[in-house]
Amino acid sequence: MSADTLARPAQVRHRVLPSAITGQEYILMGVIVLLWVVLALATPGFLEPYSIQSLLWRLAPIGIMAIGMTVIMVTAGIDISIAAILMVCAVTMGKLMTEGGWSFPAAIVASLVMGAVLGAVNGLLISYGRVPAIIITFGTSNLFQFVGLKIFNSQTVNNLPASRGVLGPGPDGRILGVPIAFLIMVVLVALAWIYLRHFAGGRHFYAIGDDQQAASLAGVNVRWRTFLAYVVMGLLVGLAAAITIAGGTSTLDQSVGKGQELMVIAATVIGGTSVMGGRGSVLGAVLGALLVQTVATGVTQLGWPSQLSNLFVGVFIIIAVGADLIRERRRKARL
Amino acid sequence: TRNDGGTPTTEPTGGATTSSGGEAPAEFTVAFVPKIQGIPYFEAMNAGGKKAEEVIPGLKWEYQGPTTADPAAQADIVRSMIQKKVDAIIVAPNDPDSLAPILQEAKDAGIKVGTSDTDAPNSVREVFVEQATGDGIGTYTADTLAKAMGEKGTAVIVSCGETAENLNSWIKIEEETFKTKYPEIKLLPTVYAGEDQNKATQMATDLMNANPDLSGIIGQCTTSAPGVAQAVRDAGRIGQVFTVGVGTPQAMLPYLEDGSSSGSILWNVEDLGFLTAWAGAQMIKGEPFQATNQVSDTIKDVEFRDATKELILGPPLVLTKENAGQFDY
Amino acid sequence: MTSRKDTRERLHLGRLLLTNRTVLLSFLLVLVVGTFATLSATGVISSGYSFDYLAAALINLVPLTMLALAQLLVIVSGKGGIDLSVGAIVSLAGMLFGFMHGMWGWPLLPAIIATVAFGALCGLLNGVLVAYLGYPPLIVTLATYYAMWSIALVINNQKPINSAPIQELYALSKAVELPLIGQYLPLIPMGVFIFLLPTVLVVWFVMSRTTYGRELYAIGTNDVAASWAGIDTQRVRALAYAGAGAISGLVAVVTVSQFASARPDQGVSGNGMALPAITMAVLGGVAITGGIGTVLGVVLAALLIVWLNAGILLAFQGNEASQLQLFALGAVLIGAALLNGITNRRFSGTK
Amino acid sequence: MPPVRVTETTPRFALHGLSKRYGGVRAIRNADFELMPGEVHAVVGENGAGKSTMIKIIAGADFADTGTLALDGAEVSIRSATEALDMGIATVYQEAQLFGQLTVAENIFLGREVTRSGRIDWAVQNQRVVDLLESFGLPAGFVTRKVEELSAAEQQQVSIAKALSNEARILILDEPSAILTDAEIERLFDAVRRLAASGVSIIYISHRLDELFRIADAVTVMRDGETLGTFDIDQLSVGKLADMMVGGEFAGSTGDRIHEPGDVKLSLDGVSSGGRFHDVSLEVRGGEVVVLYGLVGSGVAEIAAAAYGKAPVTAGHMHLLGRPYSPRSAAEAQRAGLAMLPANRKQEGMFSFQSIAFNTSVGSLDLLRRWGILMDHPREREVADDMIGRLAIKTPGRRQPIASLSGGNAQKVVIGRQLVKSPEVLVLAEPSQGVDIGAKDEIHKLIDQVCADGTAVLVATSDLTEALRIADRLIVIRNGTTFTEYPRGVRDSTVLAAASGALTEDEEAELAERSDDDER
Ligand SMILES: Nc1ncnc2c1ncn2[C@@H]1O[C@H](COP(=O)(O)OP(=O)(O)OP(=O)(O)O)[C@@H](O)[C@H]1O
Ligand SMILES: Nc1ncnc2c1ncn2[C@@H]1O[C@H](COP(=O)(O)OP(=O)(O)OP(=O)(O)O)[C@@H](O)[C@H]1O
Ligand SMILES: [Mg+2]
Ligand SMILES: [Mg+2]
Repeated sequence: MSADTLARPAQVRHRVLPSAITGQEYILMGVIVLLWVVLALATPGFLEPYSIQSLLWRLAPIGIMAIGMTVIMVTAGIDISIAAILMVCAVTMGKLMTEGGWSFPAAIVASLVMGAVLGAVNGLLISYGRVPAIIITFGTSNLFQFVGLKIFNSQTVNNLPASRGVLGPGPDGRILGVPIAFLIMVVLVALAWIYLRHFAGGRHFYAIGDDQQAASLAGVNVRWRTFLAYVVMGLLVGLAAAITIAGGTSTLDQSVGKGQELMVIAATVIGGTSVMGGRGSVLGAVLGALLVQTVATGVTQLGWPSQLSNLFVGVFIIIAVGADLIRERRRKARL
Repeated sequence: TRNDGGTPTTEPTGGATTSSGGEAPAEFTVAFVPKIQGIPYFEAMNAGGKKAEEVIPGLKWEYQGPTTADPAAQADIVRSMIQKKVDAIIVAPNDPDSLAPILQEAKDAGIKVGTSDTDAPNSVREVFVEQATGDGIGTYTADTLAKAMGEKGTAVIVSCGETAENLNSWIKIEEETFKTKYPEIKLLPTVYAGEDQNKATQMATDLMNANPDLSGIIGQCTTSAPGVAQAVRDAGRIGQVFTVGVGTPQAMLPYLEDGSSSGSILWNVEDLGFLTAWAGAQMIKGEPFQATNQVSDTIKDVEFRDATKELILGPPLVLTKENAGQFDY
Repeated sequence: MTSRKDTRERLHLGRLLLTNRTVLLSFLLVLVVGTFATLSATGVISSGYSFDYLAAALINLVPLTMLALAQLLVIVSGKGGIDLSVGAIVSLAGMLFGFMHGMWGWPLLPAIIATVAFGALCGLLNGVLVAYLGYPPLIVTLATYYAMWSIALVINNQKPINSAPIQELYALSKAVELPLIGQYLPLIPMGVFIFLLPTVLVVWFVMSRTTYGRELYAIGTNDVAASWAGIDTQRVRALAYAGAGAISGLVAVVTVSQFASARPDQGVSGNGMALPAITMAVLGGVAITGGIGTVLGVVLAALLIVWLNAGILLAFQGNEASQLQLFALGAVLIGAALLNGITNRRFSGTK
Repeated sequence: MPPVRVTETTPRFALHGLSKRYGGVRAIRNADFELMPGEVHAVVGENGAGKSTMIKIIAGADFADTGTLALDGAEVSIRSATEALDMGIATVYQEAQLFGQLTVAENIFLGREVTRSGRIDWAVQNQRVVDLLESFGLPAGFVTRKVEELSAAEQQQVSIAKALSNEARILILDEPSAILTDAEIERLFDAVRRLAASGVSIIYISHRLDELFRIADAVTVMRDGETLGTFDIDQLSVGKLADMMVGGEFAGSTGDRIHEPGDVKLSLDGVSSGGRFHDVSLEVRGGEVVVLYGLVGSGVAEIAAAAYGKAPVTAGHMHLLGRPYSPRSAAEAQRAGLAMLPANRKQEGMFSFQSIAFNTSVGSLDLLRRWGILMDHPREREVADDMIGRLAIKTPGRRQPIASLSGGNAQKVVIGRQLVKSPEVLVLAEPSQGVDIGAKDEIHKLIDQVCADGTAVLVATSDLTEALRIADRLIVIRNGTTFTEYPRGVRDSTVLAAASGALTEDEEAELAERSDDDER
């Protein structure tokens, strides 16, 4: 550290934190842009408005859940049960709207509450039971599925009201041509980004994932924060459930949400969040989600077998995390 | 919810001991194992089976399905049915070949074995209860779509499970029909969305975006039929892109009404359930199927093809916005 | 009045039950089988919960236990060891087996060996990424899960392979009578003898009777200390993943024969095979933090769940049975994990 | 002994009749301590004398069994670290408590961020950190650097800055200088002096006696959990201080041991390892115990690790049994005939929840291997039982988990692991760290035994008593290189003074003379 790197206080005032966008995120943006260019050239319709609109809409539920997953992973946790939570929230909404006559907005509130309650179950067991999150959420995943199936009661929920379209990909769900669901996601990402970066509580999540004991010594309420992370996850899943219902058919069946947990985890780790905790950003997670969705869309639009998209997801995970590992190693070597 | 029926023939329960016809036991159980529980299609079959319970003396109808469309989970259920010593097991296999061995075991245990909805042709099943002939379904979907499209343009089939025997046989007929009857319609390679509505919607959306000239989509199963219609509705291309599918009435009704679905084909699923139960009962009683069978007041003239041991419910039921509302599933 | 010694012994027994997973699982196993058998014998539930049924249900035990043992290897190796890709390896290796035996006409034995070897290779890929390149296991195996799942589906255009040689393989899964004493026992699925028992024995042998097993426990207990003790931690860890892959390859053969067809989605359909396998391992007392876990515990856990599930299917009718299986699995897993957490804190004599 | 200091004003902080037991260990027996406003008060004592325990009690991280605490003359009880902080007592522990992924500024303010309407006010917070860092001569750019990107010394300075940022009235520094360079120490001193001038009282723990004369106003000496007294710094010298610390307790030979050194078994020739140590040359012969003694951070541990292939050698040569030797892993070193006891028992030595037998055999699996793969269990049992007997390990049996043993017994197991193969060269790092006096004695006897069997023993230690007791030759390491060598029987204060640095030539000569006198 030579003397000329001594920054004057004035400069420090401007650059208050490490750069707002990480290397991982720049790489992801580059890859996504590249993919978009390739797809635009290779398929006639990729850049058509509706193609982009539906891509952005699809991004919304995964992106919203990836926010929560990022927070959880930053605290060195994980949540395998989100697919099951999504199912419970969705069927709750569906039943309330069709049988209870609730309006769509009221049902969304119910879904959020349901999500938060299930998240709280996870949070309680993990922070107070002191059992690894992966084990607890494996278990609750089964329990929540049971609850969801019970509510479904072996029937589908039919005739979901058309009012759900406001969060769907269709014309009802757009403002100035942009899907509302996507806008909600953008707002949430921005809020989460600001909170995690600029609020004490947000920074405490990172401190917990970094060194739980030291965080506790520094006066961070580790249990409460851990609990909170899972409750927030549940809330976000509740919202994702509303968007999923909005874009689905007028019939809801019990397969809703299947496989989403691994997709969300994939998006989150592609975005540069470490499963070991202490590191991660919601911006990266959303970019990861966008990458995954772009690949899925691209594969279908190119007319390739749709099952190939998972191969690309796998390869992207290895490359993204590998790039991160290499950067980490370089930095350590520099010391 | 305990099982107080299905006791073996040696210990007849209650007062219903007097045997009515031939050597049939006074009380007997027909077990049906669907591909998956909780979807309207199979739940409607269950409802039909329950109706048969009331009509056919001595019949006990048992319905048990896995929570995921997984052959292994189906095999477990069949195994427990064998153990419960039911008198007949009828399966709608997720994967025809996967269930052949366990069906053999059932037969070895002296249980009558059949398939319904989806066949397992290489198995020891004694009857396949078929909803309609594959011809009937495949030609209807192809013809209806072609008519809506004006007999030209590009079309695609959005199917479900890659290995589903019935869907694949219908697809074969559809491809055949387009090739011979509608040479001006170009058919894109079939895509598979699993038993997942949302995925069917997304794939249909992507295919529409990638192929601006796409004007026809077939939703091959009861989950993809509303899925593809929803995609057309969301894209705001009702009237430009036409869909037909194999869908259940309640699920299809909104789409038939707004025109995003040009037609849906099905059969009376409850009747199929009833017929399945009846077929099980016939097998247990040892009464052979006739060339045409009178099953109930409403299910008449059911054809039995001896060569293939197929029991065919009848011609498919074409759902329109007028009649779809009459069904409660 | 009970003497003081009695009380002490009872306390001791209770403590053993709570702290020793093997004892707890054995107790639960007896409880579950006893309950269902009694209910069945007294006619409360259908009379089928017999030895025959328990024996027939063992067919599920074969792939489940084998994959749980695969998890045992990687979880014991520590550093967040876990393998989400086992189901995908089963799918992919199963397709390969289908090609070799079902389409290219390879004889059975070479085909099985090649399938196992291929599984080991897939596992080794995981292992190298984890041990030598430092990837977190969860991430690596999530990635290879997606990749191999995808390849298995496209490799034969989503079609299963069920040619005659494959269909004949069902003979490998048939229930058989044991020689000599067999007439007094129920028929037991053959897979138990030709696949499961050998795997259990081999894994047990490797874990408890070889120096490699010792090294594996060592790296899982304390990676740093193991390297100070002169153990090649990277090699040992990579081999654990290769072993898990090899077992998955063998499971591919098991499932292909059991279902008489090589399905591209056999390891990933439904909830997939990986999550139940991990659940079984954890329930069997394998510590997710590494270094702890026994073959006996895993086998007992799998047996418990298989017979519990079988009982639930008999006791409950209709859709409820399958739903209750989910509940039972979740409740048992969380219960065992919480109990472990509490008892470890209460009874552990370590500082 | 110089006169104990007398003061009139009320002390900022005082403790009297303090005692603290950890099970059987009496960490503090009867300590008295008074801290005046605005003074820099050093606490010195050998390893294990009770210094850290005393400051932990002051900082609220641990609790006394008996004794009274008084702040500004009023009796207080301190029940938690937070309470201590509220009273204005800030502490920098021996082990840094930092978050690698967070920036320096965040680390310093974690848990008490400067916020404005909920949001962290980075401008204000960073400005305060910049000012703070400046007083340490750290670049302002550090504010936004992640802590994991800093060197260990820089992290240490951040820890100190964090403590200083608390606006404390009492600042406790537990061995802050151990890993700092001279220039960094200089800046630390500047900061300390400035604080003292502004009225903050500072407790300063250090093993580097020389530096105390430049920073401390008063010194309290501790020995075996007792405070010997508090002295004005002007009345002391390094020599006098060292004398008091060891307190006449002669730590010489363990008896009439006469080792006949054999051939050279291990030699290091101008060996360097990155920034860890440099130009180290030494040789160890069969049947002799060579001790490397140095303060924590002097490089002793790293030199031993390099001999075992656990630290890279960037220059120089090593020879083992006459052959060139450059191990790249522990396994290679073992094959060549060298075994090593790691310094950190918990992290590098113990397989906590595994049995004693496991812990004994795990270092020699190749020896216990039959037919290429089999584990020879009977032989393992034999080896374990043999070790339990030979090292007198107090345990119900070999199946006990090692974590259930006391520190001393656990240490014996880990040492036993290194003996299974009967290595040609045995390297022991901190062989008796954290074990009590009885166990220590047994370990030392064991070292003698091993040595008598013809093994070359190299001990790396920062425990002076131990060094003097077991060494045939004692090499002092200072600032990462070999400083001087003493024969057996050297006086303790001589070695201590040499290792803790900055002896004038006169002083060194004087000490050497005195040790000669003692020998006669
Ligand atoms: N938590 C503990 N449990 C048991 N014994 C302890 C504990 N903490 C300290 N001791 C013992 O108390 C005694 C005093 O230890 P302390 O850490 O205070 O010494 P110190 O003077 O700080 O030594 P050093 O110079 O090595 O830091 C030692 O014998 C030590 O082993
Ligand atoms: N953090 C702690 N707080 C309180 N007591 C402790 C703590 N750590 C250890 N002890 C207790 O202090 C006692 C001494 O532990 P230690 O490990 O020093 O063994 P020991 O008696 O010194 O044996 P050895 O002679 O083998 O070193 C034990 O009873 C232990 O339970
Ligand atoms: Mg100390
Ligand atoms: Mg001790």
